[in-house]
Amino acid sequence: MISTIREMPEEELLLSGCGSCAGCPASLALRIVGKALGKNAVMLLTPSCSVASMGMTPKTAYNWPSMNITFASAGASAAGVSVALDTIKEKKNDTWEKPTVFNWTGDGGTYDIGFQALSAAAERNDDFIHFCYNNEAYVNTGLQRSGATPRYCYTTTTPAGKKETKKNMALLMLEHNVPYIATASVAYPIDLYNKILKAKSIPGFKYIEIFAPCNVGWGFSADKTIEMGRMAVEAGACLLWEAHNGKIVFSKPTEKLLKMKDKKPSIEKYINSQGRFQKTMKDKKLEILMDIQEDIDREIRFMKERSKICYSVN
Amino acid sequence: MEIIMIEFRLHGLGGQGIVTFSHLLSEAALEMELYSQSLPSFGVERRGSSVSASVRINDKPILIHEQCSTPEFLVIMNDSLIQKAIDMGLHKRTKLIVNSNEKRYEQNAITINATQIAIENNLVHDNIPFVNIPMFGAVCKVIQFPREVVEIVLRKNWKGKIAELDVKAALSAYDAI
Amino acid sequence: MDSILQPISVPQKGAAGNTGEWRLYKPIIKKEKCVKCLKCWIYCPEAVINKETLEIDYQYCKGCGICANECPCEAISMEKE
Amino acid sequence: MDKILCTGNYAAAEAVKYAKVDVVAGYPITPSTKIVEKINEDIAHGMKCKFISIEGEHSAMAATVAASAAGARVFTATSSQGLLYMHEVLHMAAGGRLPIVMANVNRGVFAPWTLKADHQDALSQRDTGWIQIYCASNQEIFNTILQAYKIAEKAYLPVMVNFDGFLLSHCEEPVSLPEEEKISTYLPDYKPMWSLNTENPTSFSNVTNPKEYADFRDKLSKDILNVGTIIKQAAYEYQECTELWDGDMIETYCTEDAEIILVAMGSVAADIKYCVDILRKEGVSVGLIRIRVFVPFPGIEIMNILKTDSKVIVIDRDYHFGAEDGIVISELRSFLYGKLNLKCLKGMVMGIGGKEITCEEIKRVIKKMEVEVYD
Repeated sequence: MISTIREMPEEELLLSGCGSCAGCPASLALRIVGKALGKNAVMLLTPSCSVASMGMTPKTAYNWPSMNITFASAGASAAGVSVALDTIKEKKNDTWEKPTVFNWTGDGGTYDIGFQALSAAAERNDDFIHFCYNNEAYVNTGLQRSGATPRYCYTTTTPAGKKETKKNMALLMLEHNVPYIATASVAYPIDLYNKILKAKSIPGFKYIEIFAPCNVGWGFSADKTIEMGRMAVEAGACLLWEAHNGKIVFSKPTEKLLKMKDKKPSIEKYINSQGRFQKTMKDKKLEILMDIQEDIDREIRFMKERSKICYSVN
Repeated sequence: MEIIMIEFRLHGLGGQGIVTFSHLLSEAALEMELYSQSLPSFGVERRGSSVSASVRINDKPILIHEQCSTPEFLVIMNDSLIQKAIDMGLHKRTKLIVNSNEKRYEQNAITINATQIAIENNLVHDNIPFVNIPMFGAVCKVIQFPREVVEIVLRKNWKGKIAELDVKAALSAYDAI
Repeated sequence: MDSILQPISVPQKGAAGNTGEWRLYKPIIKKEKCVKCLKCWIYCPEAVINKETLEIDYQYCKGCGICANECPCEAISMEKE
Repeated sequence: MDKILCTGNYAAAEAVKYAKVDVVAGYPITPSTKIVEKINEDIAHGMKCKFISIEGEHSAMAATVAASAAGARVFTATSSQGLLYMHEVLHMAAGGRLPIVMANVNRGVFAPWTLKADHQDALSQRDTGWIQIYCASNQEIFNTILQAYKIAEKAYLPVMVNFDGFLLSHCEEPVSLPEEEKISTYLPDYKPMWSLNTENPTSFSNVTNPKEYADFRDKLSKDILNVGTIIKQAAYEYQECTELWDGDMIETYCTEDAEIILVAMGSVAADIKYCVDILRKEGVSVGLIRIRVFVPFPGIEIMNILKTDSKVIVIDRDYHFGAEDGIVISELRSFLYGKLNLKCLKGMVMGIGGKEITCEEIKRVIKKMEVEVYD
């Protein structure tokens, strides 16, 4: 575990000059993943911005053995690689260290089309880390709604604002009784790094969701990516926690928020600095803000209660 | 032994072990250094409904894969199925081998009380007698396979106490024909 | 078997070309104001800031401006290309 | 050599054991289920192989593809809807040039439901880039799966070994099993030329420019077209090792002097051989071509057997919707166009959803054709 930025290794596994947009939170998150996992890892990618921006054949910006797979199959494919590496390990000598297998997917490949295979892999407790970089929409295809899109959010398929609330995917994965689940944010790189280190050290199925504010999809300027991530955590729109063997522990920034009694920060500033809400709020701004606040408060209340229940994973 | 293809069609109720029976009969033929084929007819039926299977024995490789429509032998595990079995096709020379507690006269049927033999030999599980084992012994006798073959095949498929019960039941049916 | 059998790619810098060309504003680090907190280094999505020297690789810097926005001591300014 | 009495499914699983497969991902579907059941039984009895209890066929193929890319020898089995559900990943396996072997137990497709055999499932995967081989006996299933690994790992192409549901999958026939050492010599451990390897990191199947994409696909298409020699080679080597023969693109029976030639695929071809014997005794001059390899299509091999005055009847166990008859005849017709002008080439769709193809029916088809030709 580290406590300062300086302790992170210098080596880059995401090589400069990839094809992502300026200020991309996915590239940023992947850089931290690279630092935490090191070279001995195998990467699987479902269709997402990270595929579109990894470079065209015969060049790639990712310095791992990596494999592009079909959209619905992250859980199954990672299981395939992981099990195959197990058989290779059995044939090789004991000093050969099995590489960490990890999925790099967006919210589509996790929340929606990828859910079935992912759920099955979690139930089988297959040995890999599933990363979901969550930018709360299908931005790769030009901003359509996903299961991670929050209520009232504009997307091209919800031009009047999404009517449904997002699902709590990390909690759904936790309920598969798996060894490790974490939520993180690109705005808190040390926290993210430590969570990846922990996941790497635990055998079995690990799920890490990384909150990734997308300046293109959300409508804010590229330099505000980190600021937006920080605001989301401070307002409670993104809760940071981890659960090792089923016990939910809130991470520092979120813990701080949960301990506040009266003067909790409102989501107003966070919502108002994003184009994706401005388009749909118009004259009903106050009511909508109250609804969004209620969605967040309900989630906080629920997670607080849920964190009191602890079971142990065998 | 000079053989041209012999065909069997087996009829029984689901759970009476028709598939196992067809396997045993084919294996007995293999033991006699003949070619054989066991072809169960599957549907979406569940336990208790009527099922059938075909068995072919030949001294040449068997190419055909359809169910036997006019077999030499119609083996019927339960006398309530006789009419249904006949309706599914036979020719004038078709012989019936029927499990029944009374003599049956359809098509010069050979009758054997396999249920009783199974019960006498403790071949009962969950109140269902395993009639397929004595029926196997009986059919082997009818087609003149030696006694030893019956025993060898059963011991190949089961071990220990069950094998003993099987052999005893099958051979007593063999001798009863 | 020849090389076009399997669709394999090799890792290299500039997989999407010289992405520095995308830039409209250029980050300039004023070393005298810098406290070496390394926030610019870790928050760079493109890995173009050197951890030790804090030199910026302008060949690939896309000019997003996160480094300037996150710098706690206003040591980085975004200047028009 | 041991001779056992076993079902087609058992023979397939037994071949997997002989091939020392590393990873199997499988999902149950009638009539292929017994294959993965037996593999699991073998694992319980100490076979060195990892089984992934996957949650669906799309995932089964995805896991198989990924395990293959990681350097393992892999296998899966399916049928009908399962194969259809895999469709997307089948393309990926072929495009990625991964040497996967799959048993597909042919079964008709939904709707309405049927459990029984026809070839609609596999033939609707014709253009996925998989080699397709159709077996006519349980011995052939065993032999072909072992040969399939040889072919796949030499050509870097996935191979689908097809056999008819129930007619072979659940039918017990005698199968000769060669000594395991002989198979080990025939099929040594899989050493991929490329894999997901941390010592030499590369990435697989990134986005391509049109030129590169077209080159990859062109190479794939040409390699499939020319895989015939590898298929034949694999069979000869297998015969040398085991003294068992199943090979070649087609099998012929009594074709030398035949006026009427039946063309068929799968287990029904064996039944037709039996019919040919009967018909010959009745004075009908008939022969059989069994298509063993459907992809790549053995057009040249078939053409070499035919003469301009041959009367050819193609029996299809599938529909080519929108055309008058089946897929196999469409393929043959388009191959022969401009090369051989047959006096008579007729198609017949039979045996759909396990409907039995009897000798009587074949006779009727021949009669009907003769009437049509001479009228």
